[in-house]
Amino acid sequence: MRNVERLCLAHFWVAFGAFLAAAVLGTWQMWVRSPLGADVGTPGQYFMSVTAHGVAMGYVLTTFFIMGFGYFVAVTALARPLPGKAWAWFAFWMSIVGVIMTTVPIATGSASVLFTFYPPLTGSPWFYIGLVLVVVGSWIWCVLMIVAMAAWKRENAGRPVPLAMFGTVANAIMWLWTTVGVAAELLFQVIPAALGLTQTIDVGLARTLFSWTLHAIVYFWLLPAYIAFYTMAPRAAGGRLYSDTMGRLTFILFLIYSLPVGMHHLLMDPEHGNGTKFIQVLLTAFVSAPTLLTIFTITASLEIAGRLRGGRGLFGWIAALPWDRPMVLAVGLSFVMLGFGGFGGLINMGYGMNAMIHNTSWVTAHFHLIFGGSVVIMYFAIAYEIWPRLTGRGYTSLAPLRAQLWLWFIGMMVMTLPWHWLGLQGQWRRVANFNYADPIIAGWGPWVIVSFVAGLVLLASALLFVRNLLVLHLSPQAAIARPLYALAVHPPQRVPAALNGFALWNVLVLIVMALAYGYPIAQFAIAPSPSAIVHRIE
Amino acid sequence: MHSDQPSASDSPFEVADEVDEAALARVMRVVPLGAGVLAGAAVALLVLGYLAIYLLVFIPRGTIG
Amino acid sequence: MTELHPEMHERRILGTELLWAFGVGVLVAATLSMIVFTALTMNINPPSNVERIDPKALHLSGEFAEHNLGTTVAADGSVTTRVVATQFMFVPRCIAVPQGRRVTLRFSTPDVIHGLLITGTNVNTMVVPGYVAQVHTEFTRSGDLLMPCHEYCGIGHSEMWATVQVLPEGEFKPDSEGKVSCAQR
Amino acid sequence: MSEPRISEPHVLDQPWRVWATVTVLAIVIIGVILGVVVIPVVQGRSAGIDAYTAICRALGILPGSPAEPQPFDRTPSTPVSQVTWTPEVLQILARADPERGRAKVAEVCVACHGEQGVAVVPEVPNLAGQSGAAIYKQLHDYRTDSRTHPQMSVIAKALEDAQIADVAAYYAGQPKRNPDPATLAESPAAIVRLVELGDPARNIPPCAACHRPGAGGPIEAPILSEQDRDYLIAQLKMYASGERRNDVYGRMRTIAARLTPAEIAGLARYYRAGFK
Repeated sequence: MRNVERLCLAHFWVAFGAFLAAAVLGTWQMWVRSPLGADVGTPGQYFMSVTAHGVAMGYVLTTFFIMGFGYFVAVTALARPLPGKAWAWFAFWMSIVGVIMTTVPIATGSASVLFTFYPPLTGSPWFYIGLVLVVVGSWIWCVLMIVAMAAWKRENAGRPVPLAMFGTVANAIMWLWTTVGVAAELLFQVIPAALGLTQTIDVGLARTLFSWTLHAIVYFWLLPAYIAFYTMAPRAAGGRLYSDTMGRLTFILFLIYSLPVGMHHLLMDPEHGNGTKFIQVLLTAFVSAPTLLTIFTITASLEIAGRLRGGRGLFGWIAALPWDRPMVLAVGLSFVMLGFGGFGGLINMGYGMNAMIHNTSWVTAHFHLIFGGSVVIMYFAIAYEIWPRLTGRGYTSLAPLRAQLWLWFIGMMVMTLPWHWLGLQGQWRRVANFNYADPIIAGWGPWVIVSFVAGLVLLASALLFVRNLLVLHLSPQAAIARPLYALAVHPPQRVPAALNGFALWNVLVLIVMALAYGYPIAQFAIAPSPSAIVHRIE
Repeated sequence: MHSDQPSASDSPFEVADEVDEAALARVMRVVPLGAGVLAGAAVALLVLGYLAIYLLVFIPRGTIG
Repeated sequence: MTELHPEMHERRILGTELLWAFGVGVLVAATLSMIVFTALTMNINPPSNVERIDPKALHLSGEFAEHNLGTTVAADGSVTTRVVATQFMFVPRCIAVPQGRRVTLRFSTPDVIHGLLITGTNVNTMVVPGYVAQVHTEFTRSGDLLMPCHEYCGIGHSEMWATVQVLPEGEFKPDSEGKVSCAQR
Repeated sequence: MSEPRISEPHVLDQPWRVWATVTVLAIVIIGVILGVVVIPVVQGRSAGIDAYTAICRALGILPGSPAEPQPFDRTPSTPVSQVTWTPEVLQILARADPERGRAKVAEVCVACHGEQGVAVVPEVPNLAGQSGAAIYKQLHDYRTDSRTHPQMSVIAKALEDAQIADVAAYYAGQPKRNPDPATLAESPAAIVRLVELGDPARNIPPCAACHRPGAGGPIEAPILSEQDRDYLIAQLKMYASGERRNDVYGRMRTIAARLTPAEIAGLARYYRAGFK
């Protein structure tokens, strides 16, 4: 453990620094679009902020946190030093250069294309090249994770890989698979257009390639939360993991089913027929399988802990759980938000029903609840859990940690519930200033103010989070209280090769991707969409 | 928080936990029932909500094709 | 009670997981069957019309020429509304549609990606340069509705919206050329 | 705990490999059968569309929904402008030579537009530093009578595409004069708001959304800074009345019709000064 603390802390502080900046921007946006800030800021500033908020939360916070957490897991779960540490630092600095190259054009307003690009709108080439550097940096991390697991398996032939590492490598492999889409779009379509080498762009193909990445990237963000559910929550609650096999199966199901479903982001697009859209809806239904298995397995694990602490009756174990421990509190709050966010997703994937809420605040509420809520609150819990191990210091009191988690939960719920209601009424997305004089929009004003107030609560929570981590750096030295990773009810002795490696699953992913994306992409080779003129934003 | 000696590593193989096997066996006789009922009720509620919104909000707004 | 044989114990755990998976599978199947049922009986699909058109020459096309936009009632009584989504307005700015009758809405764009929804209805589609987006629906409630552009299309995105007047059967009267335009209110 | 007997992994692996592949393929095949065959064919039958057409429409090979007859339209094309920004046109603009343009300008344009692009008389627009694409479009519209002017129509008809591009490149290269700082301060807040925020209530986008270079708006949108005030007022009034109609899809006609005369005058004074 001794040689990666600085590496992990460097990644986490970049992640949480970007998170704090983006939280401030998010709150500013809520103010500007509410009746209170009707004349504040110009549309240019607003869309610059939306781009920065999306890039920081979606690309910087996530990628750096996942890389830092991966290095931590590779060292602690495998109990061996990290192979290729020099490469890890090289990947870190390359990603930092990438972030800077992305941030400068955003700040000068020459990349206000939002984090989803929207060709034929084209930003500064530095913006896209910066993102490519961050992705390449994360690819190096993926290779290091795979190499670490392979080395461990050589040294421990036949023994099951620790579940935490198995999940981390599943995440790395999924990330390698999914970045193929955005890399192809950037390298072959968007960057040549941004550099002026091409004057036109095939928008249908660009959107389809981006959709290849657009869904599995949210599972790339989500998997660390699931690793914490399976390998940290049971131990923190004082119980055992109900089933280790289900953990492995969940990560495998995520690998297979999160990749071929990206086109459900294009249900309302004119470049695909509804036959391929129905296949995507059916596959998306199976993406809910790993999540549904997880909520049962983890609730069962918590039930074990609750009953061991004296919980009686059908639900007595809930009250008996140690809710004073941040990890346990975070898992509870995360599951509540996962319920509401999952419900939003169920409606989104409703084939024809997607037309009811596509590109409305319902969708914004969905991904703020699932990513911003249940995943990011687990990022907090993971940070609180491993910070003592990284710094060798202990918390003097857990109260501020719990307060921060509660504030985040309350802020997220109060912000997003009105959005569901406004989304059903047709409130559309990415609006710099609403025309509150319009009778239909006037009714939304009070709810937007409610969401803005919740935004302030979230900002307070974000500030408190960074404060809690900083204070820990200055607290007194303390021995680590208890081991981190959970034991299963039946620790696995031997596990089929299929549940200990990814060879089989990579083949299956190749087959499923060919079946799901083969025809939709081939269609652009057979009959390309008429190209559109590039609209440069400088 | 109950503390034991700082472990060289946190790998699950090396460090047992303070869960007593007999107590675990007793608990395991009833365990997934509470979780099953709670999670099952939650998922059933979600699906009922989905069907309700499908029939009461989506369909009345007019067919779409 | 002594420790049961671990093998039987682990199989029981996986048994409960399988039971859970089956139960949840039934619920997920219920959601999918509602989708398939309404697709088969009420022709409900996401709007899908893969019809290519060159955005660079859209204003030269006949169908999407300036004077041909808006709502037209054809000889066979079918109602078709053509709208162009361009930076930063819908042309025409106000469209009139009948209540309770089948309507085909056709959208296209000469420049960047737009998108639209009509508040309170299921009309929703992306408008991608290179394609004609087509939505078939019927409007169940009359009144003035809002049709904003819901996809980022540039600095003027927030000001891009149109009005939809859903006219009851009596008020929806095409002129001599079959055109119906918004009542001035 | 006795050393666990490690059985060969591949023995346990066979069922996994079979079962996993079977379930994954089964799910995709069910999706294909339902989505591409059953639903389209059943929907097609209710709309009198044969099975083959319905399946092709579900796969996006034929246009239209499997459940609806496809409307057709034979309206003749009557465009308000013949300019289409195809790669070939952009290539002509890219390869335009300002030097050849200088010769043609000296021969034809200097009398009214001035050698540096500063108009000699107020009714004539300044062209110094104007966007090449904007000049190209207007000259092309004069040539195709999409826009008419006693002198310009005649002059434009004598120019080839390449010459139009050269002239455009020449004037685009001319340096813009610095705006008079005093005039900057005069613009009232309402006018600056129209330029920066637009007016959502009247559906008016910010002027800067198209007329600030690099805002990502339409390519042919001209740069308005340092235009003569009366010229701008005249053009906005012509758009409002519909007398000038070479703006594709009536974008400027729609906006100009909704501006009050005071706003038209205020905007003209703002752009006379050159925007920040």
